[in-house]
Amino acid sequence: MGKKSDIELIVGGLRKDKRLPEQTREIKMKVGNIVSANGSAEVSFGNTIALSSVHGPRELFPRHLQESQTGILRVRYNMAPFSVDDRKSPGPDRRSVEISKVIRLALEPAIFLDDYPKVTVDGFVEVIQADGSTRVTGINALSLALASAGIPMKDLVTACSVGKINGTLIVDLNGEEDNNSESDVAVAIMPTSNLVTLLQMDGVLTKEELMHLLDLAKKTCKDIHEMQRNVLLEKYKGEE
Amino acid sequence: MGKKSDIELIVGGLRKDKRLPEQTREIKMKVGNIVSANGSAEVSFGNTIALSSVHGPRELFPRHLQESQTGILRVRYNMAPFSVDDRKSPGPDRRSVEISKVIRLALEPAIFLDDYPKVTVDGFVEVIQADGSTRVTGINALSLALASAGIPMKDLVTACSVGKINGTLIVDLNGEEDNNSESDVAVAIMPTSNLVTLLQMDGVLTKEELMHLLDLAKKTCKDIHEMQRNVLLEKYKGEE
Amino acid sequence: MGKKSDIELIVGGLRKDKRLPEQTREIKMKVGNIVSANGSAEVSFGNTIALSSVHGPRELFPRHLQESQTGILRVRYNMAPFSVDDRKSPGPDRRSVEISKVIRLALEPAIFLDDYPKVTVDGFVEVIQADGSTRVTGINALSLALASAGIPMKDLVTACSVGKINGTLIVDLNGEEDNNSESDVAVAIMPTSNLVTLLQMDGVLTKEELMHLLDLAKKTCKDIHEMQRNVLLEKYKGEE
Amino acid sequence: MENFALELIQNGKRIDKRDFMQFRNIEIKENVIGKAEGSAYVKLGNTQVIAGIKMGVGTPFPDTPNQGILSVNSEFTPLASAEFESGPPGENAIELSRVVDRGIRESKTIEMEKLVITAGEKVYSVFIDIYILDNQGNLLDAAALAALVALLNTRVPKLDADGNIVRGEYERKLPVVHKPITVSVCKIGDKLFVDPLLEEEAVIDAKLSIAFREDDKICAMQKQGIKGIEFDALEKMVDVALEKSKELRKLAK
Amino acid sequence: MENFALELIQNGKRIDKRDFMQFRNIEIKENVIGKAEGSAYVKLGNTQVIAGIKMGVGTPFPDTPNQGILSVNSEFTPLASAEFESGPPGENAIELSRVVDRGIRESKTIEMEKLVITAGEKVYSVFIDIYILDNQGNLLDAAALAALVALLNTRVPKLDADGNIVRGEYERKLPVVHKPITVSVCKIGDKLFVDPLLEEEAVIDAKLSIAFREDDKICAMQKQGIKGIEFDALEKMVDVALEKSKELRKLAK
Amino acid sequence: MENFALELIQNGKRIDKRDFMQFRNIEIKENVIGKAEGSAYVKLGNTQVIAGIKMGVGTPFPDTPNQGILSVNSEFTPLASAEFESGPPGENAIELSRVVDRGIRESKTIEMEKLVITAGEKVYSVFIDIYILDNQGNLLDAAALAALVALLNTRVPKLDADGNIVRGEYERKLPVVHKPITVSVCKIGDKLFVDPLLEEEAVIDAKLSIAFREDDKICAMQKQGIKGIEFDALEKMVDVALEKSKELRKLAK
Repeated sequence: MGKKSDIELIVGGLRKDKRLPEQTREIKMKVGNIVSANGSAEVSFGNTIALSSVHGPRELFPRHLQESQTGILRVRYNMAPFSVDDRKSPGPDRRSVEISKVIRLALEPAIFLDDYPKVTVDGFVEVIQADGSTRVTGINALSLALASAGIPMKDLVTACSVGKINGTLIVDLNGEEDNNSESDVAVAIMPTSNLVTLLQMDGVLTKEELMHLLDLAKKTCKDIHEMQRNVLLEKYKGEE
Repeated sequence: MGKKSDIELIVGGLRKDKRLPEQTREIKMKVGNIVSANGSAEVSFGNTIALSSVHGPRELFPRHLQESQTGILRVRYNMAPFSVDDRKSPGPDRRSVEISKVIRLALEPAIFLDDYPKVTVDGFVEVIQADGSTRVTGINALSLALASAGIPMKDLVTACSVGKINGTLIVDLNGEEDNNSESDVAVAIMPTSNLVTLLQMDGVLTKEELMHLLDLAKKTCKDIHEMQRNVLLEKYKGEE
Repeated sequence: MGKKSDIELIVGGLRKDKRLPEQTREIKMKVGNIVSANGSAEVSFGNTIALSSVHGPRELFPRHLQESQTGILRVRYNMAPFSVDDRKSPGPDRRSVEISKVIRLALEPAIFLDDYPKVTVDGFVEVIQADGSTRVTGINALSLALASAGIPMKDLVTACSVGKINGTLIVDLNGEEDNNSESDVAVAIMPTSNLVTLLQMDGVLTKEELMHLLDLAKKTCKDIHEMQRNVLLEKYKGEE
Repeated sequence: MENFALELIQNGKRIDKRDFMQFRNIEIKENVIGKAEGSAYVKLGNTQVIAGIKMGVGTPFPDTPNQGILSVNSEFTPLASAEFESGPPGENAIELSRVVDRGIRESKTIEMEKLVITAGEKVYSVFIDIYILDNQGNLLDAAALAALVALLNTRVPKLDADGNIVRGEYERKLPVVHKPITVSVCKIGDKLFVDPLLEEEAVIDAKLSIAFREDDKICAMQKQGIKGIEFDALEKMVDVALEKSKELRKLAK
Repeated sequence: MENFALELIQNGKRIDKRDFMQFRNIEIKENVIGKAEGSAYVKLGNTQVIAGIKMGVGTPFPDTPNQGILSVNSEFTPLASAEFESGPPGENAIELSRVVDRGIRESKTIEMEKLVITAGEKVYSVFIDIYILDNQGNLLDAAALAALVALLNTRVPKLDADGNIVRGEYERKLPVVHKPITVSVCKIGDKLFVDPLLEEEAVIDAKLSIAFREDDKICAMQKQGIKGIEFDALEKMVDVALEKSKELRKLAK
Repeated sequence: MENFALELIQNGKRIDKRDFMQFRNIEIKENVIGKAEGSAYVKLGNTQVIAGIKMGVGTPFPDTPNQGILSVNSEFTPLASAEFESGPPGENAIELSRVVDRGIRESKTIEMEKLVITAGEKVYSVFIDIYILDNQGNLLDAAALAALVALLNTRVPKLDADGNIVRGEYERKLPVVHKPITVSVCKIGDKLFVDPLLEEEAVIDAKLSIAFREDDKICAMQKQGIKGIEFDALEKMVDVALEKSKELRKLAK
């Protein structure tokens, strides 16, 4: 971030991929794409593609990790070796461990597993192509996968990235923008209850800029939430 | 394989170590060589030396891996650091993980552990000198070790390698032949019931060549089986 | 050791840090410095600083490691990345695994856990600055931490290093002396019962030199033991 | 379900009514990963696999100074099955990688000599990563097919003046000169069949996977399963695999 | 104890009688590790942390040939808590490292351009190791403060003619040009408070950690905790953190 | 069996009727591994050990630019005992390696200065791998003996024009100038004895392992066991070890 903020990312009011500052890339959503899982989804924001599946509720081993009063959520976020320019060697790194944790924390407030003591719900996010905003794409996918698995949820979780490039506040950073941003912020929201469940910020911002960005994130998430609802409704319709 | 198949490996009908195409190297077998184990054996094919021992049947931990109806076989194949030209750093690699699996599959059909629920039989193969055909040497050794441990067996398992060098079909590849072969094939057989329990092939062969090689393997295994029986008989005689 | 024993480490009867051959560096001791632990201590010998804490007695997992008749002691010795000249990458290495074992063996004879079946007492030693004699500093610290945790002990354990530099027998080697010594010896003693519970020696010594060094170690440990007792007494006084 | 699968097979039938010699429907998408130098998605029934090819620049192995480097890796992602766990590849993932690797390497599918940049010093490396997305049986055949299709659409990236890869620019196609196809033939008693479902895999006696080149030469074999195979049956299994390989090869353009 | 902490907070009180906006007593010792190029010990109530800085010489990353290397690592040593286990860093230790890292890196605290020895070839590396000695709550604020104080007293070691580090000799101070301070604001219901005790951390709804530079610009944020935060509350939390950051910064000379 | 061993020792006897100061029968075979530069098989009673020496070419450590590299590793193969598990070396295997290493390194057994190819740049490395094949007690004495015998028959491989090792061709013997012998003396109450059986090791109070050079100088010591040792007993144990070391050294030609 900010390494080369002298790069021209906005020309004539448009971003290099012709988007307006507050415009997301094309968003696609699918659910039920993995039949071996209890729930699954695929979400793409432009060239960023995240697959998600959920296994469980299922018994947790080893037993001494079980919680007697509630089920637990476990999350793994991972990037495919071919998802980036230079092949990423397989296996978790520090970045993916942190992101796995914050994705879990982003989803936990929305699900309730009190009726499932001693079990685990395992959520997996695989980024098969990475062009910025992978964690928020993954959260949108995992939220759909949890819902399609029938996990009890108070609300969906909807996420997007916002940030600042060339002094302009923008929505949905792609890879090049992320690498050259003055700041990027990842936000997840429970859209019905209007609660923020993920908030991570990098770079340098004034408080006013931050507040404006949170507003942009809120608005953007409303639209994404609408898409999530529609894709779930379609699925249930299809099942009737 | 096939990297330098222009190397002359057969001259005047003889291989570089003076063997005929269908001739094995000198084979030596010993059982009971490791007193700390329930069963053990040492088998060498020329300069390839494999030691094997069996611990068990013994209780399997952690318990959630136990099978309630049957005992299980676990196998580890490993090469000593000094067994090869350039020191091999200790620990499993992808090759040894695969070979451990195929050795286990080669032996499983011959043993029955139905009377041993919840237990494991652990078989170990250590190659202390490697000059080609290490996995089949290891299978012959582990088969003897299992028998000498008193594990119930329907049949012994007998193994050898066959292959093609300089256009000629041969038996029992040594290291140099293996590295320069057009194809090599590892075969394990239950000699009494005439069932193939290991079959792995590398390189390029016609179907006819493959069938001819399987025939050679069958014949060769008959001879090796005879030696296995004799070494076991001698051991039991010695124990009377 | 002995690599550059031509380096002048003793001039005019004094070591480079102005000590006499049989003199230790300044020793400091503290107990109860870590409130989150059941017992804790900090011990420094000159620039060598070891922190120690004890958690337990506590239940041992996984359960199949529990001893039904007695509690067990587990020890981890570790060096901080910034404790040495060139940053040490975190995590155990072969040296720390061996030292963890010998520290455990040095303490085990002094504690009795027969009244604590199935539990573990976990002792941790963290060297935050290393200037020679880290393992004996750690033993002194862990001994205090165990005592302050209320673990039943027959005796304290007291430790020091002795060795030979430039032909002279010395006490309490610092880092430079250790690196250039002809021999170094680590000794731990149960001072009341006069039993040696740690004895490791490196370098080249005659038997007579060894016996002399053991004598020096015994005397030195008497003094250190006195300090250990005092710091514990003070702590108990403070608690009344 | 598994006992049901077994009973059906013994009676000459299959859960999904397929013929014993019939593959499930195969859907192939090429170039699904724009970031990769080559890629393919294969859906075989409900089994889903992606193969992605990344190319890099590296030092050749000392014993093959005049060849590029090939590496095959597979990830049984926990997406794909409740049985797959996070962590380093298990024995099944390693075995699959190695059998796919042998099918490509031994068949001399890629002209590795044409991947040399400076002999003995600098060569292209080809990483084939096989990503299992959904496991509903017969992973190996799907994976080998995905790898081949991905290789066929792989482009060699350009190098800049310093010899570093310029991402997104390509100088030529990867030199692929053979089309090895792997077919796994399953056996229960005296019944032989191809393209097993997950439920069928659970009850097979044995499986023989065979890779054939387009000249009908065998270039890799691997036996799996809990029982031995009669010598007679082996030949039949090879024949079946050869026949089916011709059919599948038509899909790899 | 935890329920007690919760009840108290809900009634506007705390276990140790502090005001909601009050930090525990802070003790700072500088240069506690002579072997390190910089170091600081921070005691925040009973929470104890050491930050040690080691400098080395390395190769710059290809995409930043004109910058030194920064690496932040933290060890939740098992000394510090019965909950901390031996072994590689867990997710909490990794998260803490990465948040501290971002606070320093994104704020451009260190002039990384001034750590180049030979552009594109050789640069200084700065390793910040955060060692948790006793965990009684609010590790992140203590760790970030220790890291900053340690950086402020870090000296750049001399190089010999061969470009190797001469231990114990220094040529200048590390070029540190900003003073980022991290403050974590906790939330239970509509109550906000700072510097949580361990018992309080166990019952919070959410925590928002914010790093501010001395120009009051935000340079890192991380939300934690089991519940979501209302948008209104976010702004209040930012305000609280900003105010407290000014207070803490006075301690980092 | 273990209680039986203990009772016998206390009554001045041993399971296998040996004298307290008597080693079991020792069988040594040299050059058992043709692929290795040196090797030895030692059978001490039923304890079996192989030491294999591989030589390589490497970069010297910065602090010893004019010396070759020595590395000792031991594998407690699961062949050898139901107690030994697969996986990285445990603490006992690591301790054994390190005690053998010190016995060889500190005694200056190998003239490491004669293993330099180009000072500061290229040296020979000597890898000693100790392979435990059957554990029936007293591994350390057997391992140290096998390592010494293997070193004594080790040949330094030739280098080709490029400085790479030519396998199977040798230029000279490894320069071995001392013969350190390790003897472990066991203690139960006031009884001292050597060469413990596995059953005896399970009941000893303490064990002191001492390495002596042929000039009777001590070059390594390691105390093991669950109890402390009286100062008086220490001296007796050293005397016993010295005497037995002379006897064992005759076997290492």
